[in-house]
Amino acid sequence: MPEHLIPTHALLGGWVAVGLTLFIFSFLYKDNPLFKTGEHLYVGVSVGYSVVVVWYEVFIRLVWQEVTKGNYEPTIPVMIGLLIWTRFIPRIAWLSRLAFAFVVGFGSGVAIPRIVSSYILKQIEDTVTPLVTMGTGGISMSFDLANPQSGINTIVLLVGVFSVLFYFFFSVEHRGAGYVAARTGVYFLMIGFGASFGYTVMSRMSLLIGRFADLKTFASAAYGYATPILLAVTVISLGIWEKTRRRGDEP
Amino acid sequence: MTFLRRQLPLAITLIMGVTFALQYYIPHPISEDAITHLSKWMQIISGFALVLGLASLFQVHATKIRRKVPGWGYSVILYLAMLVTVLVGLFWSKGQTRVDGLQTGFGWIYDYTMVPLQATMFSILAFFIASAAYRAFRARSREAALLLAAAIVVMMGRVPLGQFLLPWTWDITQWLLNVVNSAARRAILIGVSMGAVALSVKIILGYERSYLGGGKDQ
Amino acid sequence: MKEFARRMISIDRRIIFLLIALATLLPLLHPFGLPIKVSPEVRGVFDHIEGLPKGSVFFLSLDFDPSSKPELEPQAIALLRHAFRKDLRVIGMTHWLTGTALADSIFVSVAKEMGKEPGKDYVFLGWSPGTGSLVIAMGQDLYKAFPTDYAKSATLGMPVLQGVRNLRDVNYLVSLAAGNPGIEMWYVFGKDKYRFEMGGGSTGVMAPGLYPFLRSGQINGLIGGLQGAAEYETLIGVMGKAVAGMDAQSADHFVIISLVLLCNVFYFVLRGEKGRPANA
Amino acid sequence: MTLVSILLLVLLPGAAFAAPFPLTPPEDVRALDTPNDAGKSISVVWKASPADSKERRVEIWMAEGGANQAKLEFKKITEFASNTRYIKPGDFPWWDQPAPKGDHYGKVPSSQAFPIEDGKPYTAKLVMRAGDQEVSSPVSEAISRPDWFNLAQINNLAFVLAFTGILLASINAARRNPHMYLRRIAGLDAVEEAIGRSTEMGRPILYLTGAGDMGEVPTIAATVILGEVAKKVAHYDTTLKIPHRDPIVMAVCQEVVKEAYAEAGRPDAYREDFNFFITSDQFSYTAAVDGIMMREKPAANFFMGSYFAESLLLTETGASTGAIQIAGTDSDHQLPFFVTTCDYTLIGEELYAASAYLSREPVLVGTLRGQDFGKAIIMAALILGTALATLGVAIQSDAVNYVLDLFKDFK
Repeated sequence: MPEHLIPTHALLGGWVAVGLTLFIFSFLYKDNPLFKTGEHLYVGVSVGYSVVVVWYEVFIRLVWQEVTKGNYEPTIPVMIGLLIWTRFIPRIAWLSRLAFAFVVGFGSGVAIPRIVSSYILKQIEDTVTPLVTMGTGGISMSFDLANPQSGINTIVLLVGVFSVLFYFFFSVEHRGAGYVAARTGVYFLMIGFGASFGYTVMSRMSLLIGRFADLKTFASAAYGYATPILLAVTVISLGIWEKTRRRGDEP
Repeated sequence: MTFLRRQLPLAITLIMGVTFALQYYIPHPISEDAITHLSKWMQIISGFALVLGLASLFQVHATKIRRKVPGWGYSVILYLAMLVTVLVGLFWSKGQTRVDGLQTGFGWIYDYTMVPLQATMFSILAFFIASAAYRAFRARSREAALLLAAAIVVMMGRVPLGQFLLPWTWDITQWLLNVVNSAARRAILIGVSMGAVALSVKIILGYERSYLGGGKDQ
Repeated sequence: MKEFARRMISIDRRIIFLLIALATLLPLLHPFGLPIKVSPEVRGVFDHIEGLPKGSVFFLSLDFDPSSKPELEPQAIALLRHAFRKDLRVIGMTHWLTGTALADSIFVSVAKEMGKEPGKDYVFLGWSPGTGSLVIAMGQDLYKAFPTDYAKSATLGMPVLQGVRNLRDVNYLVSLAAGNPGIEMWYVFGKDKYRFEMGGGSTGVMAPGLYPFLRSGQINGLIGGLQGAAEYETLIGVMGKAVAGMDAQSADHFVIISLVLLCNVFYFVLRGEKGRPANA
Repeated sequence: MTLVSILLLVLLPGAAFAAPFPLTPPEDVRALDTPNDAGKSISVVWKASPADSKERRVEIWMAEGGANQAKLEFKKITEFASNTRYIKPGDFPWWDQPAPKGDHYGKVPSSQAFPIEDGKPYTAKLVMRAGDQEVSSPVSEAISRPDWFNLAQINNLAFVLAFTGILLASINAARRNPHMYLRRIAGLDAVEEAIGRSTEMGRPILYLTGAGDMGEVPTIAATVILGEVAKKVAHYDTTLKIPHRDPIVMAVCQEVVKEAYAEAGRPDAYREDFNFFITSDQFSYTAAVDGIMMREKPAANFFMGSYFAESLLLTETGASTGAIQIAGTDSDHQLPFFVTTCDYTLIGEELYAASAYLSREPVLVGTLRGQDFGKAIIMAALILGTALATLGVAIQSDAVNYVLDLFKDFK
């Protein structure tokens, strides 16, 4: 592939990206200065990025542009926002409490009915469904496990929700029937966690695949073999660091 | 003074909380207007709150550099990275990562440092999962055994090779996710939500005050 | 036997690191291309978009940042390709500050590929703070919440937003989420009140927790992780990064499953001994 | 879901034999102010008919002005198949429904083509059309008004108020009697065993308080449990190691441990260096703690509080050193890893319950109790509701909705 296809800034970018990726991967060997550098660079850049975005999106877009248009409403939240910042000045730091009270009060109030609606009532509503259906042949119950809405699955769901709720019920001893219910709850929980476990493994592997796919791209001739060259450099650096460190440790 | 410091914040929380909890049940335009304005305000206020978080990070590393604690050099790196990003972002690229389809300096920093760093940070967990799979994921109890069995079925059922070798894992995975997992998750959701409602109620009524933090006389 | 088990269980973990690296790398270099089966969850989202008439308003919220790029970027690309192919009007945004530029570049690159113009066929609003409050603000008045888009053009009067006053005028909304703020937040503060139809896509980590919402119809479809993205790519017939990664994913899962099984075999062999299998 | 299909089944024979029915206008047409809205909208309800079918279409026509006005200019607003827009169970609660379930309901919001203002009368009529034939219904008038309360959501409000009442009552009860009954958390017995084993082996105990700061519930729970652990450790001569990543949490933990030693009567055995600060960086902290585990081989590792991706790295190393590991967290994304790598795990709310059980702090105990009441109500609703819903299908009765609607989410 002709090299001139990749502009200089992208070429440089590719090398930087590969280098930083390998810095982070070096943690697999052990915690080391290359990794720490990468980690701190990451925090620094993301804080810097956030500052710039907040500046433009909040202070310019939502406040300054509105005020210059003659809409002075944003000055009220700006005042409250400034109160939050009094936290930096110990003598009047208590003023920030007024702002927090405002924000937290609003947040809590807004949350209550919405949580009840979406996370409690709606969930009960969907769990409480008839186990049987009325068809032409009279009442029947579906035992089709493949259909999540079938009668048998409705029972499984009901038993599951009930027993897990019971497991987290602290006012009675788990004895007798309670023991059975709580154990059932634990088994449901464990299968649920198992599914999460499988999915989390899947997720992490996907991330690795994504990184390797990028490294593969940058390993091409068009990028000047960035990946293999920088890999060698990283390994050698780690070797040197290990040597100097040992020497430093011994005396 | 104590009124201003102690009772007034609690009163504000109470009024705001009750008002905006009730707002939900009131469809009248006046109530709609109130939430429209307030939500817009909150948008701006959260911008200020974000700065608070960033600033505290700033402080932590400033202290490290000042006291020259071991590893303070990394804090310097952090500062430099931040400074360069802010300067490039504010003064050179004017907050734009792209102008007329062309990458700006700010965009370059984002694409070639932040993206690979952040993406790689969590991809190393893949390696640790592998090593933990070999050394730590043991069926040490009946519960753990059940968990691992479910996990293995899901791991098989969710990838093409598993579906190809053992097609039944697909069906079982679907059932586990849609029925058993849904049940467990739903119960957890209901439980956690009750906790969240209880916390909100306690905040509004002044039983819970840790969010006020800061300053003395707590 | 026990001696062997003891020695096996205490091998250097870097050997396992190497194993997983190879299992990822080799299929990427030499894919074997297994067929991908589509689940009803993913089909839910696809079918809904497929059924939308031309010019419908499709809202795509990319609620993630670069740390979940490998999983959610392919989902976003596949959804956008589908929406643009169906000539929907697309509105994009993100609730994740550090994901803003990434979300923008996804929109720009897919739009370019499909010959779509900003302002006319789609708009990327960018990021704004507030999460739940922001959704309420958009539900009441989109133009107050986002006076300008990410490229700093005024949103009011944009051809793509014609007839759109607030979230009530959105026909379908999909949130691709790596955590909170994401799908649940969009439901609680958005769909619950403003009544648009909604679907979701998420990282694998999040996906199992979203099934209660899928069951109750609070979301009408769910794209889970890279596998979900691969299924969507299969549905629209344009293979991308997700399908390309599935072979490596298969290999990785098999390595992990084998490791877990081995680990437990050794554990049971050693369990009879006094104390626990110690010392790595 | 199923009720809908039953409804359709009942109505389907009608649809199948639609042709023989003569074309009649929709019956009992009634215009009304759309319930529970912000105004600027009128709704129309009418009776379902066995003649409703896909081929017969209903059109809503609206006009400005009252029904008795001399000249009304009707405009066609919308049209749809006559066998759609039924009121289904779940659309409206029984205490606030514009028409019985099974009837038709159509909403006409204000639009550019037909703006609706509050306080002015509007008149509606329905036209039934089949092919080129059409018949019109009598007209009906309504005035749109914004509403001050959404009656459909009164069950939501009732739930909030009842739960608040229960919560406050429980907290007050707990203030009077902080030792009210809570079941013993099984995981706490494991704590005892772990400490005993450490003493036997003469190795230290490692205790982590998680990634959160002092404002987070799981971190607070972690410090409460630390107090209990420290009290037990103080009785033996075992070393505690508590590495920190947040200076404020460290300061709190120092106090907690000191107090626990004093309470156990061993203030002399307390050492300031039980608690020590490492770093706030996630992975560097993890690497350092892993180092401690490898070098000092603690006999027991405790992981309490909130955790992120580092959980796996910590517990894996701990498992490989053969330590007893006990975890307690509400970070649900990490729970699967804790369960498989630790000997005992306090799952989610169990962590809060453990801290309430140990501290006997009235607000904690009362909250736990209040939530238990709430859960009991929900569990009862689940069982009774399913039984009733099933019964409703079996005896073909809508009467069960009087109870079922109480636990539905209406808009």
